[in-house]
Amino acid sequence: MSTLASSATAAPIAVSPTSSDDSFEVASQWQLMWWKFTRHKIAVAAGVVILLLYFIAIFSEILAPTDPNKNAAAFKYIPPQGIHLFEDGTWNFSPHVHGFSFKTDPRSFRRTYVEDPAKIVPIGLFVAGEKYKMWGLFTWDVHLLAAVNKRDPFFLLGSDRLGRDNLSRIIHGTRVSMSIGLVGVSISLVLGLILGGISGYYGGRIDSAIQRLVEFLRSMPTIPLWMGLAAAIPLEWPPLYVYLIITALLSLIGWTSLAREVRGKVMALKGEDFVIAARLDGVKERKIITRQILPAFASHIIAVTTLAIPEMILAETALSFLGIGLQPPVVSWGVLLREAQNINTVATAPWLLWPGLFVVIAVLAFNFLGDGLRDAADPYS
Amino acid sequence: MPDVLLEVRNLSVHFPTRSGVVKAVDGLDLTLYRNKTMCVVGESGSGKSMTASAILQLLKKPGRIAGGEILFHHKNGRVVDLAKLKANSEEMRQIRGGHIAMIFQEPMTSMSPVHTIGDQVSEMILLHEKVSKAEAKARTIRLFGRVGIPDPEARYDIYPFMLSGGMRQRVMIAMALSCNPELLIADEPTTALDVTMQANVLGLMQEVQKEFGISIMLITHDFGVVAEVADDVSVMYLGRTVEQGEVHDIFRAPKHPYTRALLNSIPKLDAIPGHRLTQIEGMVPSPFNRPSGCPFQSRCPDRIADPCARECPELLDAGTSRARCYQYDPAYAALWQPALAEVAK
Amino acid sequence: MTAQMPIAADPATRDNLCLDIRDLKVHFTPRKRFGHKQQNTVKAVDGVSLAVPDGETLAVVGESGCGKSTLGRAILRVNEPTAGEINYRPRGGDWVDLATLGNDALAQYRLDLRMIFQDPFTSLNPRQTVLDAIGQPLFAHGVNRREVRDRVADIMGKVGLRPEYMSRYPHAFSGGERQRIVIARALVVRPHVVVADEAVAALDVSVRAQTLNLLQDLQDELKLTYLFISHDLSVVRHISSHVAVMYVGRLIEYGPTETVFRQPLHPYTSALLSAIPISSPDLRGKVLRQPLSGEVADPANPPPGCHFHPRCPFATEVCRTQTPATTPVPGGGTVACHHWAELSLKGMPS
Amino acid sequence: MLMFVLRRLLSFAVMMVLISIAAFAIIQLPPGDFITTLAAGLERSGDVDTAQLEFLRQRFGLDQPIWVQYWRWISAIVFHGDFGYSFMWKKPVADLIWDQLGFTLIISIATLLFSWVISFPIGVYSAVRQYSWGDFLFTFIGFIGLAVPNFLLALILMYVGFQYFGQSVGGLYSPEFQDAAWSWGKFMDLLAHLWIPIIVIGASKTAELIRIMRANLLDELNKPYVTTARAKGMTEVRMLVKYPIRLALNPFVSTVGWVLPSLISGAVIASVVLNLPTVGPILLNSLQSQDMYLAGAFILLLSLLTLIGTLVSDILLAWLDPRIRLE
Repeated sequence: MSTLASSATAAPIAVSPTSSDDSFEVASQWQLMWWKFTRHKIAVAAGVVILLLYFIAIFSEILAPTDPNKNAAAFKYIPPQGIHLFEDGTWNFSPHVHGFSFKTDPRSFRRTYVEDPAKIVPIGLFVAGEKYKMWGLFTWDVHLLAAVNKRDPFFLLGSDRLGRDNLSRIIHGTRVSMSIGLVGVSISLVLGLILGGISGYYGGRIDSAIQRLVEFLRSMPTIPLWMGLAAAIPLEWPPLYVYLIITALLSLIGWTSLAREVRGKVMALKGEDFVIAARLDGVKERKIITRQILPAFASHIIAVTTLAIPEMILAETALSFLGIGLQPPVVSWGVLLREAQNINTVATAPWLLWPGLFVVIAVLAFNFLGDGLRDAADPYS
Repeated sequence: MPDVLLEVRNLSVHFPTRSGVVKAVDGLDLTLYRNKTMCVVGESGSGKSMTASAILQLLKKPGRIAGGEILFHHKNGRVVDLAKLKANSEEMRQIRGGHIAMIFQEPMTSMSPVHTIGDQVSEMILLHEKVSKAEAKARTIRLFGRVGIPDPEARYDIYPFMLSGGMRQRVMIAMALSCNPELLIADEPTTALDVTMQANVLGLMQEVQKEFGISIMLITHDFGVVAEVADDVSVMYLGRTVEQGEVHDIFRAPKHPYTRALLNSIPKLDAIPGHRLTQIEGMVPSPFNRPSGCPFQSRCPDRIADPCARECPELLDAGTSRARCYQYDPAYAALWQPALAEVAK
Repeated sequence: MTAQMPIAADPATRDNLCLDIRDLKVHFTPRKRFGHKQQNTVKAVDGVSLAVPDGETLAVVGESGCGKSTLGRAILRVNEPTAGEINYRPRGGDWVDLATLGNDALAQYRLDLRMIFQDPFTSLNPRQTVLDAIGQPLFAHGVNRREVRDRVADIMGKVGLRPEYMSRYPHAFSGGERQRIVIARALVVRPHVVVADEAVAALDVSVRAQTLNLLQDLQDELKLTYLFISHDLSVVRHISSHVAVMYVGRLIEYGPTETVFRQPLHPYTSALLSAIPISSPDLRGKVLRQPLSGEVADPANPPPGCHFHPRCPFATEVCRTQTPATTPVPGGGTVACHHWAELSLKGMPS
Repeated sequence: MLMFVLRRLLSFAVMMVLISIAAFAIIQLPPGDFITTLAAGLERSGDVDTAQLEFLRQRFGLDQPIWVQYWRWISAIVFHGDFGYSFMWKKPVADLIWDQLGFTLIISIATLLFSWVISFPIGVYSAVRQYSWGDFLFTFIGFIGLAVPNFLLALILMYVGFQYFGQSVGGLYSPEFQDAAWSWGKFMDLLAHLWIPIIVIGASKTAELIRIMRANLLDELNKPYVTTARAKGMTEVRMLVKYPIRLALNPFVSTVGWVLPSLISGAVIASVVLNLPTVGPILLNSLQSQDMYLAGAFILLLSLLTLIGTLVSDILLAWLDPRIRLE
């Protein structure tokens, strides 16, 4: 009972209000957190990377050089081309890539492509190329960077077994993979907030029931469970349905960790003196939840949510890679990596592993960002 | 002439932080004598606990001793400067536990929750003395009995969480005494205890001091504890000793304005109930925002701008005790004469 | 079980009271968990009857686990009472039993009975400005923002905070200043009764005196009644007019502070008083200590009869089997001890 | 302690029942019953055995309500070890699963031990030498380990092995031992192949465990009992080993409860890429061809393994921590 003032109250940051530095005194919690977050350089950089990825996801039609599903039987397994800015041997600005000619190995009869400097494929910015329906709303044909002639081969990151452009596919895959993380986490968040909140706020029997459910779900080996559930999705369902169902499946299990966090925080907060004070002040229960309890752990939940997104992305990638997640023609990073399942394919076309790099970058960025947010969430430490 | 055991001279402990260096201890002087109890009193932020950790080089990172001497006088007359020793050197480890033992505020967290209390105490004996395990155990059980743990043999094998706070602090005392140290540093040993337990633990400490012939350095914020057990008192404010002297003198005639104000601000049982307490104005300044000159000047009722804003003097002879205040500097004392005369009337 | 007599049943003496608590019980029954043994009910407050004189300070003292905080919280209905009455008389109003009121009926009395918490760091929401914190009860009761500002500025001046700081956040203040904010929040609605739960325990010595003075000044100015819960007996002696001593959920002695401190009637009170550290080294050896052996009983599993009997030097057979009744004593107090009349106990050490 | 174990066993049993229901539900999820699917398949191939179909319908009570079907399924498993029939393999499921499960178990446990053995000292080092170069290096590697999906790691390893060392890294045996009887040579060959799946499956968990161990130990290092131990005059190493590391071990051990499930999950995916004879490929196959009794048996048994892992970790934790043991 007698916690006397020896060390506990010696908060080094509590500056006496006689100090002249007024910005600190009147800074709200969010401002303090923002200041603390910006000190975390890696997290800020990761935040920029994530914004960039979502930018790609939003404008993938424009950013992709061509239609991700455009087959070109003549250009199977084309290796990545390098961009040349000037006309060969001169300083005339004329951005282009080189075309290809075939070469057949006389012994194995395998066809290989050889870059042919004689064939010039002119490229340009904001070129009219393949038509697409922007956000499914209106038809357009402008591409940020594309071959001037849309029939020319232009494969910055190579092509796959059907001659589709790897880069365009990755860019479109970014939309699906990044959004699945976001949508999935949103569903988890709603479930986690509601169930965790109820569990922590009311306690008692409801709490034990929800806790048992959480324990149960957590003790299941997730991949076999997902596999079982995903495999039950009828093959003939439209891709959008499958996308939604897969997202729902991922969040069905993903919410448990969020619910635990929410429950812990709510439990601790509802007994906090300042919450009791609010109740005694006559503040309505609904306002106590929305004004006192929710804001007190919102920052923490944002951090935890950020850390949950990469897990969703990894899970989707894994399922799609196994062929029981998203199905073509939908492209996600996982669907793309499926093309690289066979070691022989990887050996001939290692550029098919490029989507993997995007997965790694996205997951890393979310983890760094989440860590930074978590540190910033408690501005007093 | 009493026998000096430990002398701290001009000790500084610094904590580098993002917002600047916090001088937790800033030019501290302290003298401890054999077989005496020295109480170090101060409020939060006074650096009293930091001083205790610094003596045994147990400062938490990034804290470090930035200057000064900590002279420990061995029985054979050899003097070691503990501030110069490496934190994990053989010699420092001999001192820890062997010559200077320490107990802490929170006896629950100060012990490992997964080791038995017997193990944690007898370990200390085994570390410092060449005895068999059985012997160490027997000694531990004897010590448990001495510090008033009922049924010590059975308690040897239990875990700290099975004991009450008062019992845990007894275990800590037994541990501290186990290698017959010359000095026991007790950092707020009774703060976490109820008043009846506090009385028991303080009583026990006084008993064992006589019995084992040790010195005690007791760190506290509570003048009641000081009145109970101290021989000497050292009052700290913002990392400095502002007054040091014999306990009766300090209570009868505090010399430093801070000591005086602090003693007056405590509700006393022999005072008239409900009387207005003499209060110290203002708050303890934050360590980032300490006043230049005398650290107490921002709250001092006797402040006279001219000398007080200058760099603080050393501990000066103030008659019955020594105080760090310009009032006792012969060069400035005259400035306070009219005010003192007023008080005398 | 021996019924505990309500202590202030006499209507004549009830006139100067504002709270009349009768046989209040707050029991916590741990929920039975499947596969676990049913744990004992913790009788945190077990049949306490207490009279709080209007406009004065009643201190509740005891060691940790004695139920003093729970008692304070039960009066404010933070902890729900299991049984008993909490009779309250508002200024110029009639007696009402707070224990039985529904939430809506209770709401109006929530402005009359307020609370000051122990830890100024946890009792303020770090996300609220000082204005929102102090003004919270006013906002909750629909006072418009302009008036709230005025009243907050007014009360901030009263507790010694500069009203200019009302748009700052708590992190900009030191512990002592935060406690002033907490006090201002309790007083901004001009309450009648304030429950102060260890209100100065977390404060530094030099700040404690300021806060105690402030509480006394405000009491005089605003005619407040304090229920002052504390473990610090010197502070209690300083501030209170009446004192109630609790031990393991029960009230064991009650009376005017001076009487209880000088002439305690319960052996526990006497032991508690003898444990107070002396105020001057000159008193060393002049004070007779009565060290208590053993530990405070576990409220989930208290000993039968008088809960204090295992530690009491005067315990007899009757103490081990029968709960002592609360008996009125000369001087307006009560005591719950079988042998109080035969004992001659020592008071405070000075 | 005994009460604790009994209580854990009880909740284990309850969990198992729930999981069996979940597994059964998954079997039931695909539209139509599997006999219809089977009949359709058989019709296409032309050898419809109506009598056999009818027998199966009877055997699994497909004309009965759902709970009866569940009861028949689970009681056959519990009382007779009969997991049903695989239509793809045309064999009883029980004849198909044990080898794969055995390998899954071996690989998962080997990976768990590997992860522990690697992450424990690294975690300790990172915490004790916080903010040192080594700490930064391990933290960085840890982040990479977290971010690379294990199948991608498998692909990269295979690619590197294929491209630069000219050898296949899949499988568990060299071709000459593939069908050989068990011998010392085969065992050594197994060990030689085992490390790749172990790295692939264990990389991300090792990274995670390093972070957990580091955080745990940093927590413990800040506790007052560490200061007490130093004040006793213990050497730093001895103090670290006896107190904070010992205490940080508790939460570390309890991680087995969720590390094991995710290792088993990871093994399923990695095995598909690395072509290992574990549950992975055959489970995937059975799911894709809706060979539901086989799939159900695997899901049930994998969950059982997981639960046993959790149970063991809880009991281990209770044994390590007197506060739980003596409750």
